[in-house]
Amino acid sequence: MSEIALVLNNLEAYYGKIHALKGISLEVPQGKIVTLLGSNGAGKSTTLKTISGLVPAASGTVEFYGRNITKEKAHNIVALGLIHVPEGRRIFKDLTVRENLELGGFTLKDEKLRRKRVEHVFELFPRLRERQKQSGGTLSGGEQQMLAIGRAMMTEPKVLLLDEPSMGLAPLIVQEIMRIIQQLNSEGTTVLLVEQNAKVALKLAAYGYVLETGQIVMNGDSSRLRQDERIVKAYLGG
Amino acid sequence: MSLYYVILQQLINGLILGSFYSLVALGYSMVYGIIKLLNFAHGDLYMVGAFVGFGTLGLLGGILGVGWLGIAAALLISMLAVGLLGMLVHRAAYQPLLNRRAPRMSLMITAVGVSFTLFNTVMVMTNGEYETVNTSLGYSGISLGPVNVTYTQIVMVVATALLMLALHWFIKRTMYGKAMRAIALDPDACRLMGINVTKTIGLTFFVGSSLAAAAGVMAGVYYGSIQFFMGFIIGLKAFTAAVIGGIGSIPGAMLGGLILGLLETAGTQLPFIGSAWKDVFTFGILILLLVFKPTGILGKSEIERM
Amino acid sequence: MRSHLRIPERFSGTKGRIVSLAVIIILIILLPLVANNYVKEVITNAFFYMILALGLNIVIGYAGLVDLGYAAFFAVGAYTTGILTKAGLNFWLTIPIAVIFSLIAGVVIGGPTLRLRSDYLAIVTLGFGEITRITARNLKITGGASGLVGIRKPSLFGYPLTHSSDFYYLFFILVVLAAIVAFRLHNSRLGRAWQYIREDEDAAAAMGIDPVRTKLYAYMLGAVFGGVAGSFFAVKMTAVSPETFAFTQSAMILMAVILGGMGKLAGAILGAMVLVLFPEVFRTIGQSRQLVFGIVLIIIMIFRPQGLWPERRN
Amino acid sequence: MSKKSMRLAGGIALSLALILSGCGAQGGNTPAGTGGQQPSGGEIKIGLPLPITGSEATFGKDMQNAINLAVSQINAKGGVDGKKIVTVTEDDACDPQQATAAANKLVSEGVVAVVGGYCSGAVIPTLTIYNAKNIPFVITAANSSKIAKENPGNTFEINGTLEYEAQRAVELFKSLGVKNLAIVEQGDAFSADLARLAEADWKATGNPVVAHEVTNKGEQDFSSLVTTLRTKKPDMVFWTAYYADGGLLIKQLRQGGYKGPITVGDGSADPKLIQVAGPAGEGTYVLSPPVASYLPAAKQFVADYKAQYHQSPGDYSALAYDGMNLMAHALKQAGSTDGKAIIKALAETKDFPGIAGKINFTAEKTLKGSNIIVLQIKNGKFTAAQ
Amino acid sequence: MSILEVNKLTLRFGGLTAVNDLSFRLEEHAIMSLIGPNGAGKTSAFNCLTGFYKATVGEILFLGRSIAAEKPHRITKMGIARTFQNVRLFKDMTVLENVMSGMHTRSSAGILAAILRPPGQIAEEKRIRQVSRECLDFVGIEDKADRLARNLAYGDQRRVEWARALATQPKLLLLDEPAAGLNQDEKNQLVELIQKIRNTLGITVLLIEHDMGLVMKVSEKIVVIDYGEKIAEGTAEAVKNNPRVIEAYLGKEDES
Repeated sequence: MSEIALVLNNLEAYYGKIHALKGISLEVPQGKIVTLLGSNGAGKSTTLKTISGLVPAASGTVEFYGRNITKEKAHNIVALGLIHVPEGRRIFKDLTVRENLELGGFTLKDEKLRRKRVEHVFELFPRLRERQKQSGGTLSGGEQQMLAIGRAMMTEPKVLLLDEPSMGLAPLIVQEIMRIIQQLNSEGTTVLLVEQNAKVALKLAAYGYVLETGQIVMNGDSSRLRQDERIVKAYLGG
Repeated sequence: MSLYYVILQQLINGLILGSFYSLVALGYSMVYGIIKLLNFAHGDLYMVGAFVGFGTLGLLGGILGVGWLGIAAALLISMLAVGLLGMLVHRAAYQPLLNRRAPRMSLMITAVGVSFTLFNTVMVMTNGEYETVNTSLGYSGISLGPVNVTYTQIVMVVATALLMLALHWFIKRTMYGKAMRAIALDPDACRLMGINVTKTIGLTFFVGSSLAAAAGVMAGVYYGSIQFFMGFIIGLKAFTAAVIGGIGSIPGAMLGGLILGLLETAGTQLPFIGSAWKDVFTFGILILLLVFKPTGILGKSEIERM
Repeated sequence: MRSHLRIPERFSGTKGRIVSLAVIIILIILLPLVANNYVKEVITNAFFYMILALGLNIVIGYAGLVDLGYAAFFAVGAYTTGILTKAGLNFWLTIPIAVIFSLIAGVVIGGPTLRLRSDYLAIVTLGFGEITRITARNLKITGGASGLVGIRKPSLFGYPLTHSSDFYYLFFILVVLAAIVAFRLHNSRLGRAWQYIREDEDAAAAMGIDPVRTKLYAYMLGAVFGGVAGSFFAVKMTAVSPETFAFTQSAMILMAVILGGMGKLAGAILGAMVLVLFPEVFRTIGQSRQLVFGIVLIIIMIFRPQGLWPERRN
Repeated sequence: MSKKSMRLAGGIALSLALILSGCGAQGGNTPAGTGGQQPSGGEIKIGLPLPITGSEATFGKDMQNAINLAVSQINAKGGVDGKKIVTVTEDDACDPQQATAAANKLVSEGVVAVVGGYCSGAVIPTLTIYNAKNIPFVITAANSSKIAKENPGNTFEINGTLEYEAQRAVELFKSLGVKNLAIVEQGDAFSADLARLAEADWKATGNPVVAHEVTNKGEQDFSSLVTTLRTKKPDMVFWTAYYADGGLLIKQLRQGGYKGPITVGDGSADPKLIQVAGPAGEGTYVLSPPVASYLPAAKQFVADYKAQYHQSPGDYSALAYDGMNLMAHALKQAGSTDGKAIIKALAETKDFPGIAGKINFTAEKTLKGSNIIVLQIKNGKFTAAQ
Repeated sequence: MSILEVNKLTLRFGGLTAVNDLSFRLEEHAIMSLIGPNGAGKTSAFNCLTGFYKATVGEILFLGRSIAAEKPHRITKMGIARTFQNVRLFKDMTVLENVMSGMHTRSSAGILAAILRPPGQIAEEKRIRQVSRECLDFVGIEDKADRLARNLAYGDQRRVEWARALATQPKLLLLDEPAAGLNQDEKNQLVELIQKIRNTLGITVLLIEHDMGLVMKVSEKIVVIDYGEKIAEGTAEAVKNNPRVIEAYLGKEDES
């Protein structure tokens, strides 16, 4: 029986003066991949930012394993085991690959453990080991995405929020990233995946929510959503 | 004096002056690096540091003496106190603006306000008086022909170098140092790593301000006289030094300080320039340097505007 | 729908603005009848800073360029007029010459440095400001460290300008002229080009706007405002000395612009007023007034980071 | 939008009201355009334009203290013709613009006379403001040669002019057998003037000035300057600026191996010079204004000052004290608070016994004769040089 | 005749070669696409064409004139307009003011005209506004002219950018990933718009795009680059079936 890792209850948020989230409710069961679809500006990224504490919630709640984290500061949420990999990867371009990973493990108090986890990430992504002394900015787009995910894995989070991991990547690389996400999930990480590329996302996820102008307009099992005519027309390219 | 000795002596002079500039420029550059703020109050923290050191020396002088032991204690206490003051300034004056994502110019003007406040507080408290720092340090030292270096000068330069090395280690090796560099690049991403950004910026202010305080105490001890506006000129010079080296760059600030010290020394000695025109000479070189290397010597080339 | 609603709204806004502006202008014109010399002096000083703030606002507010050495332009104007009137030239004839010299100064400072990033521009302008001051201090023609004294006050159509009220009105007229010129520049092809560059230089270049030339124009026009203000300053004070053009002076003018609200004409005027009036209002507290000023400055910035009257449209 | 403009209009009106009321209380009810107002309630109001903020604040406060001490003594003895003297200090911050505002403020507050003035640059633009209302001005410190040139007639300088000081310096150097002179100034009007005059006078004696250097105020490191000076091999280094930086220069000259004599100008004649310079200061010659502590006539003043303010009088305290007393004397002589009468009384001053020496004026209304004395630092103390 | 001719264009940053020996021709009135995997050097090539980067080696001829050494604003004036990959509007200005920026090179008022406002200047201002409104009308957002650019939906912001580029009255329009962030509906409209720009205004169009569907639909010619080098060139059909393209770009994508 599966526990619910993350619950959003009627979450509202403002982005500047724009009412970006108008009451979002969704659930992410433990061990699953759930995807959040929608066109640009629908509020997908804002949803993730509100969960991770970058954007304050105006009302509603975020519960993480039953604990209300709506008002927690971003850095405290990380320590609880909820990690957000932001859109555009946001790696530290002037820092080396290894330093990027170390910072991912900032909340770890034990230096040895941190070193061990870096090794673990290198096992996951051998290409990062080759480039550990290079600065992050010199990596290719795909490698940067790997680094971003690897950095998030440093604390071995219970839940991973991924924002557009396929953005700007060529199809071949997208496939590799998706394979990695699947692998992490199979090892036990729960994933909330935001994607533009609905085709890819629905293939990976068990369940999907569709967001339009700050509201959930549709949800269901991925297989069902993939068949839905409206989805096909709007997001899968009819 | 032969030309050789003059050059040697002037090199030493420039080095000592430059190491003070470096120490102050470091804090300037660190704060700039992390929140892109030209902290005009930095020179005033240097001044406050000198006064705290002076006060401590007065209080502890009776117990520890006014020799190296007393000075070391004054240095540490001043670094701690001014470090905390720097954190307070950050929390009270700058962080509210950062939270509101205020324009950088406003942040700069706030810094001018902080400078005014610190400067005038000390003026009112000291009634505008000059204070004389009395120590038991003498003028003995090493003489190479006409070239003189006192032990005090040697100790000052060594202490400065040690502080810089410690800072370098802190920035490069510790997690907080790495976090500081990361915040400079992308504060939001840092929040997502579990880094308490506000606290880390506060820590940067602590470190930067305590370095300024160290320089202030050393200047007080070395020169022997302090007053409430002593931070103004060094603030401008540190800013210049930080820019010469490439603002935001820690090694750049060190290098910039030394270069500035040497340039000023050279300007004083050179014919047709002399002390009257030495600042024109220094700024002239600075402008030329920036025209040809627009980001300073060790600066990163990135394009962005205020 | 929206535009229907907007027209009357706009109209009433404009009307309200005209009325309050008229009230202010009448107040200003009538004030010397009741005020003593001190009040006139302080307000004349505020007028003077308004002209400088309007000029610097072109550089900082409109074009988004940092300038920490604006006092240099002011110095060029003041010294040009000071030297030439002492050499016997009529004051009014020195103004065009001061304009030319300020333009040249604007080109000299702007030319080589406009490709620099803002923070570097900050130090370069600061450096130029200091170079100007030190040069004035060291040269014979500028009167050295003690500067020029005994500059004669001018006369206008045979009427000698000597009273406080004369300069009060003269500077008020200058403020009005400066405001009109600044307003027109802002709402013109060039004014828009400055805004485009300030917002996104690359995008502006892609639209065919020459960033370097456009920025240079901002420096040059800012310099002219400073230069003309300097000319009048010289004859009003009858003395010019290098310390008047120190960094603190540039910082004062910069504060006026930012305190008021960058890019906004009324903001620059308001900022200059606050900056001059504040220390005067607090004269009675003596040596602490600068301390209070510092604290108030911080508080204003915390609560109004965009300035007292920012440029913001909805 | 319109609300905003109304608010602005309101704001302007409010601030105008504030300054109007700030000074209007007294200034408002006096008839504009007349000189010496009749003070009500038996008070004579005297203005003190002094630097109370900024880097010269120390000097301003020393002068303010001394003047107020003089005033309290005068009032204790019954004031001037039964009227008490009250002082109003306005900050000029050593800045011409602030000084003009301060001067106008003093005028609008109805001061009868003005005593003070420290920075020449800040004093000069204010002379005509006082003169327009026939307000006499006794300048107790500023002594740039340009003041006399700009004097519209109401101004009296009781600090010896720099011409005298430069002459005195040259006499001293000649008596010490100096040949090569090095001069160091600080780039401000006062020290640059003294340096320029001394250089001209020295060259007129047929001897060379081997170096004329400039430092910046507040700059603490003079080591490169010292090295440069040493390469010029001077027999005497003459510092024309103030004590704080002067003390540092002396110290660093000695540290840098300069062994010749050093002379400092009157801006440095302060006990703090000895404190800052420490043992390095020994033997330094000091051209001093009649500083209270070394004036036999000023013993009582020094004691009173210390009792009142718990510190020693500053450089210009004695002159400021004299200035106030001179003004009180002139008020008595004039027998009224009419500006023209006071100016006339001041101009007729004859051998006024100040603690700093007798005061007489030249035709230019500057102090007649030099009151500069030469001191030397011996055993950590100023002593009269032989 | 060809409006644009790129000969052996190479661009290096330090050790990295972003564009390598790239050559192609673009015929007048054509619609052509430049495609390639991420990091293949497409945007770098674009930046060379528009003067933002200076080519290390090579020649760029626009209407027979070499423009490789020209500055961006000069190139715009000659008649090449561009858009940016991630929309770069003047966010705090109105939509109309944004588009008016495009008219900068087609107007001339200087400092004195700004201050004195002679009749010529007033007439010119009027013309600038009118043309800008026409451009907004052309892309279909005339009704949003007075709104602040930052308050527009993403799709509309894209349109403002196109209108702004059109206002420069170009002969050649370069679009950098115009479909990024658009939904399918908006993409379909984009295709129509691109065709309308070419057909009614006679402007040649060169685009960089990721969306293969769109590229195939709209382009008459496609140039494929990988690692800065051209690996294929031809019609949509030809490129689609080119084995090198399939390997480098399409991979085994269409298994679903």
